[in-house]
Amino acid sequence: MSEQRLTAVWVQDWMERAHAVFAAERVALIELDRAIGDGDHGENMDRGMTAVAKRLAADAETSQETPTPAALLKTVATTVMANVGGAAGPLFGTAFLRAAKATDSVSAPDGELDGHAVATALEAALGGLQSRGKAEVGEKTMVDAWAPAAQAAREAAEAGGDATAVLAAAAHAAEEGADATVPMIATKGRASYLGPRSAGYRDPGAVSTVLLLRTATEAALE
Amino acid sequence: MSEQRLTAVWVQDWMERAHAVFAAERVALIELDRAIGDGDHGENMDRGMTAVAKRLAADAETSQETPTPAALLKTVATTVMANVGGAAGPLFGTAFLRAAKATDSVSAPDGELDGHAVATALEAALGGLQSRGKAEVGEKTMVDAWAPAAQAAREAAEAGGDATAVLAAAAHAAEEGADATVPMIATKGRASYLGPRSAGYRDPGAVSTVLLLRTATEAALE
Amino acid sequence: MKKLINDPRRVVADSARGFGLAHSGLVRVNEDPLYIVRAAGVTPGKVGLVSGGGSGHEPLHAGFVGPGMLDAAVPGAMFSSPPPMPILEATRAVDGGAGVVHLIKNYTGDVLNFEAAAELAEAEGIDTRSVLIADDVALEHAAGMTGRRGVAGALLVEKIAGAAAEAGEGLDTVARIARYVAGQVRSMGVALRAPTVPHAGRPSFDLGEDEVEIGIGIHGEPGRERVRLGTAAEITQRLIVPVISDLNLRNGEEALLLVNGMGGTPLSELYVLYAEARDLLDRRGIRVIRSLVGNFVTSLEMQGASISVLRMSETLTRLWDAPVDTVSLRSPLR
Amino acid sequence: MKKLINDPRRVVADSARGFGLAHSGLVRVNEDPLYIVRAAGVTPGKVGLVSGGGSGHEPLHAGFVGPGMLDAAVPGAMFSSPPPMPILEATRAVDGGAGVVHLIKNYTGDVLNFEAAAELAEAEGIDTRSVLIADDVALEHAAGMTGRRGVAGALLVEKIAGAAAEAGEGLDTVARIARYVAGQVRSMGVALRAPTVPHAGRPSFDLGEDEVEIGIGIHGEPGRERVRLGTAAEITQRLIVPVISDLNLRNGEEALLLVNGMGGTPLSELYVLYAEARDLLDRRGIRVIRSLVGNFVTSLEMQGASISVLRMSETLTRLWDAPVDTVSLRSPLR
Ligand SMILES: Nc1ncnc2c1ncn2[C@@H]1O[C@H](COP(=O)(O)OP(=O)(O)O)[C@@H](O)[C@H]1O
Ligand SMILES: Nc1ncnc2c1ncn2[C@@H]1O[C@H](COP(=O)(O)OP(=O)(O)O)[C@@H](O)[C@H]1O
Ligand SMILES: [Mg+2]
Ligand SMILES: [Mg+2]
Ligand SMILES: [Mg+2]
Ligand SMILES: [Mg+2]
Repeated sequence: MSEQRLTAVWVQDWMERAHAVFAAERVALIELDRAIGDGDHGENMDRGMTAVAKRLAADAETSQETPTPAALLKTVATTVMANVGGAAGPLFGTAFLRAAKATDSVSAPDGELDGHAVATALEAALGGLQSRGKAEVGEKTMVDAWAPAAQAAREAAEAGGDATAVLAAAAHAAEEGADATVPMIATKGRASYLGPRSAGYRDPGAVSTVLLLRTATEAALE
Repeated sequence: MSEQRLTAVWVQDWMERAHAVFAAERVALIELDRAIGDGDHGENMDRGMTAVAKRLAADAETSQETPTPAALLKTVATTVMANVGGAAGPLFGTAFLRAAKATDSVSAPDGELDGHAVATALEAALGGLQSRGKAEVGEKTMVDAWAPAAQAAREAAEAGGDATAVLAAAAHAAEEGADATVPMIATKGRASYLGPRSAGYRDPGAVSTVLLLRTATEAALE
Repeated sequence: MKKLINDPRRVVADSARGFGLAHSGLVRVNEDPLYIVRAAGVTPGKVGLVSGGGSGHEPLHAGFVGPGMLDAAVPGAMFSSPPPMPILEATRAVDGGAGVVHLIKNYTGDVLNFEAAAELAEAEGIDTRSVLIADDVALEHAAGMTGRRGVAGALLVEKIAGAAAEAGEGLDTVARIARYVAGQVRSMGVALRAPTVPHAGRPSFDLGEDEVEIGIGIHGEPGRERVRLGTAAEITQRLIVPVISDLNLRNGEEALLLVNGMGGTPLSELYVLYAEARDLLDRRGIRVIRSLVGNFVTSLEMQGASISVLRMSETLTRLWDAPVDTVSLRSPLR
Repeated sequence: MKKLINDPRRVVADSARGFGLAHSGLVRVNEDPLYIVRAAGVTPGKVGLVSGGGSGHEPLHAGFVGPGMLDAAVPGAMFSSPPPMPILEATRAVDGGAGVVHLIKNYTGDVLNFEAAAELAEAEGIDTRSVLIADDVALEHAAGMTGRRGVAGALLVEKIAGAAAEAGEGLDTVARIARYVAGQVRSMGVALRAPTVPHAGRPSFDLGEDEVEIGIGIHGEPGRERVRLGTAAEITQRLIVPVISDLNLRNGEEALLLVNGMGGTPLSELYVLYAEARDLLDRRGIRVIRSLVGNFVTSLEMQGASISVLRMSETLTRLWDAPVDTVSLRSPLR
């Protein structure tokens, strides 16, 4: 049993890393979206994560007390919602919002997160984006990364993994889930317009999910 | 002193040849005009000469008596004027019209043309297109082919050349005149917009003049 | 990439500023968050009409803000739905107490962002209704799928719903009319050359020198099939036959015919298509009683066009003929 | 070449037919020889206004036929002036006994063909006046040269002369006003990508991936210089500074600003240019009191734009604001 707990510093570190990664992967994500969508996904995510990083940095400057992870995740949620646009904006925004709400109720009294809390947060995120987007597994969307990620996170937590281990399991499962979207024929989102021609490409939103979970893990490893 | 006289058959033969030549040179003339104009000269001339050939053929079918060369040239003039469009339409149209009028007064009683009559016709054509277009020699227009052609025609006639010889001299001079347009900087017509950049290309209207005079010569040789 | 812009990320903002300056008698541009409303302000007691979506489809929607049509337009980033906040603020700005109708082209992003905005508006006590526009027959309907896209038909819904709102109809009636129009219009498009989204920097898709994409979307999303470029008559046939068969339009019925340019097609070609479409409808006994030809719902500089047919009725004709005064559509329409 | 056409040689005819079918309430198309007149027919006692020229610049001129603007438009082949006969027939068709003004863009072909038509019309007893439009400052004036081209300024001359004719002014007055407007407007354009003339089958000129042609004509004729594509602000500066200095427009004067698309430029980019132009004029104290932004005088699908400035006066403003009802320009203009 690990004692590791994730704090607000983890959220800040996570978002800085995510900001850097989405800037670096901007063009690659645009290319993925260009293949089966409208080519803006990298631009949307880059714009959104830039706004998030800026907002968190500004908040850190001005605020006196240390925030809870949940409070920061809520700020991330509204900033993503307000700046990403497209389909990804409300989907990731809702995911962050539900994660924030969930951690608020399951985290330790100081607001810090253990493995179980992380798993709960990821499950809530998945629930949120499914309630918005109405997609099931197998429709070639970000759900195909989030769903296995949430499940792997729960399993890791049940097995006694600490927060980092839980995130690592989630990121790994998301990666497999994103790869699994390649042969799928999309039935939700813009890629669905392609019908059978959507097969053969990874879903951009699923890849972004991987990037988010991977940076979350890296931040937790620090 | 030659006895050769040009008849209505010559005009018909000339126009059939011109029709064929402008169809064949359509793209080349478009390319010339594309370089220093708007790329339609070949299209304009081809459209016009097709209309002329059609009109002369139709007239030949229906009319009972043999027309004079002057009458045919007048039909050519109005058909060119009505179908070529652009700058070349009214210019060549006026040239043919004045040539028709001039031959009417200088040709033999039966309307047939000797060398002198041909030279007079070419001078009249030049006068016509200069009165319309206001261009002088050296402005990189069809005048740079017509002017030496008319002069060479007159010299050949004075030297006793027959109609074919006069036309051949005119065509040859026109060719040299067209070549001489290459280094010129245009000051009239669309090419003038290019200023110094118009140098280095043959003027399309001058090249069309060569084609007209060359086919006239070939028809006379028959 | 060759564009008359200052910075790929500033195009939408710069352009909106120019739009506001050029048409200050008709519209007011709120720069942050970005939305466009009528210069005359809110009309008390009138149902407000808001539309929006990704930019790059100009004049849609900002060009259709004004008396007789929209009250507000909310432009997102290029080809990206705007987030909920500007939609919410535009909704607030045009609520004259009679509620607000959201006209939404059926794209996941637009649907989700408008949905979120509507929830927030309702929470503030603004009555809202949402109308989905999904007129693109390139895609088949199927339960559980994202479904058909909203394309050029949006313009017709905006005009006719706008006339109903202007005439003082209530919230539910305006929404019902808008839904009715959305249900009576079908469209299909073709692309000859892809647009280039400023932030992407290169064409959205690649087409061979003699290939066209039939059933193209307005973001360069692919459609039904790639075929060899044929004559205007052949292309028209491929576009309009699915439209009228999906609409089940029959001999003797009346229709509005819209030939819409995608931005990079000469107007002369749109009229060539119009003539072909008209011939085809004539042959089938469908009476075209109203027409519109031009670049209205575009896809940046995409070369291509779409054909839309709206089944007309007496009511729709009356509403279509009602006065409209916007930057890009002005009565009399004929 | 990728075009929505049936046959390169039939584009103009097919397109005109579609135009007539789509707008039968407003115009009538005479197919042979080809010209377009108002559906309402000739107005007795009113001065007739005829314009025309090569096709490929749509909506110019046919889109501007209607009350308050032109009486007839005469489209030639693509980029080629029409011959005298259709001009003559259009002139006959619109002569209401008060004479006819020919509005001619200054191209050798147009000048010569309209000149021939006017001679024939005069011979028939129709009083005619010719007005040359030569607003393109890309070229320098010089005695004995063909001189400046007529470009987007044509639209402004047509609108204002149209208002004067509609108001019942006599032949000489309408011609004088048209000449006055032609003398107070200057324009300059830029091309980013060449158009393809249907019968030529390939682009009219070649530009490098980062080159633009400053001072482009509307037939793809070259202009002043080729430079690297800069920002919209830089391009605007290059276009508008020669325009206002040639016009000698000073601090405190009033102007109309027209940003005209060449056919293949997204509307959003035109508004970006508009914003830049407006800033520049503002800084110089020139008051833009009227504006127009859109694709009005195009060059097929050429990517590019032009900026025109018209020095305004009370009379011109009044005539500009007068009602107009054409397919492509409809009041209120704002
Ligand atoms: N209904 C949906 N449920 C879950 N995810 C979806 C849904 N629709 C689209 N997505 C995700 O959104 C991604 C595209 O986002 P983005 O390109 O930013 O927005 P847009 O499609 O509006 O351009 C897709 O790759 C997919 O993962
Ligand atoms: N003022 C003029 N006088 C004589 N010839 C002229 C004049 N202006 C133009 N041309 C001739 O017209 C030719 C171009 O004809 P064309 O391409 O058919 O018409 P446009 O220039 O209207 O497109 C030029 O090559 C030139 O020879
Ligand atoms: Mg996308
Ligand atoms: Mg030419
Ligand atoms: Mg998008
Ligand atoms: Mg020409």
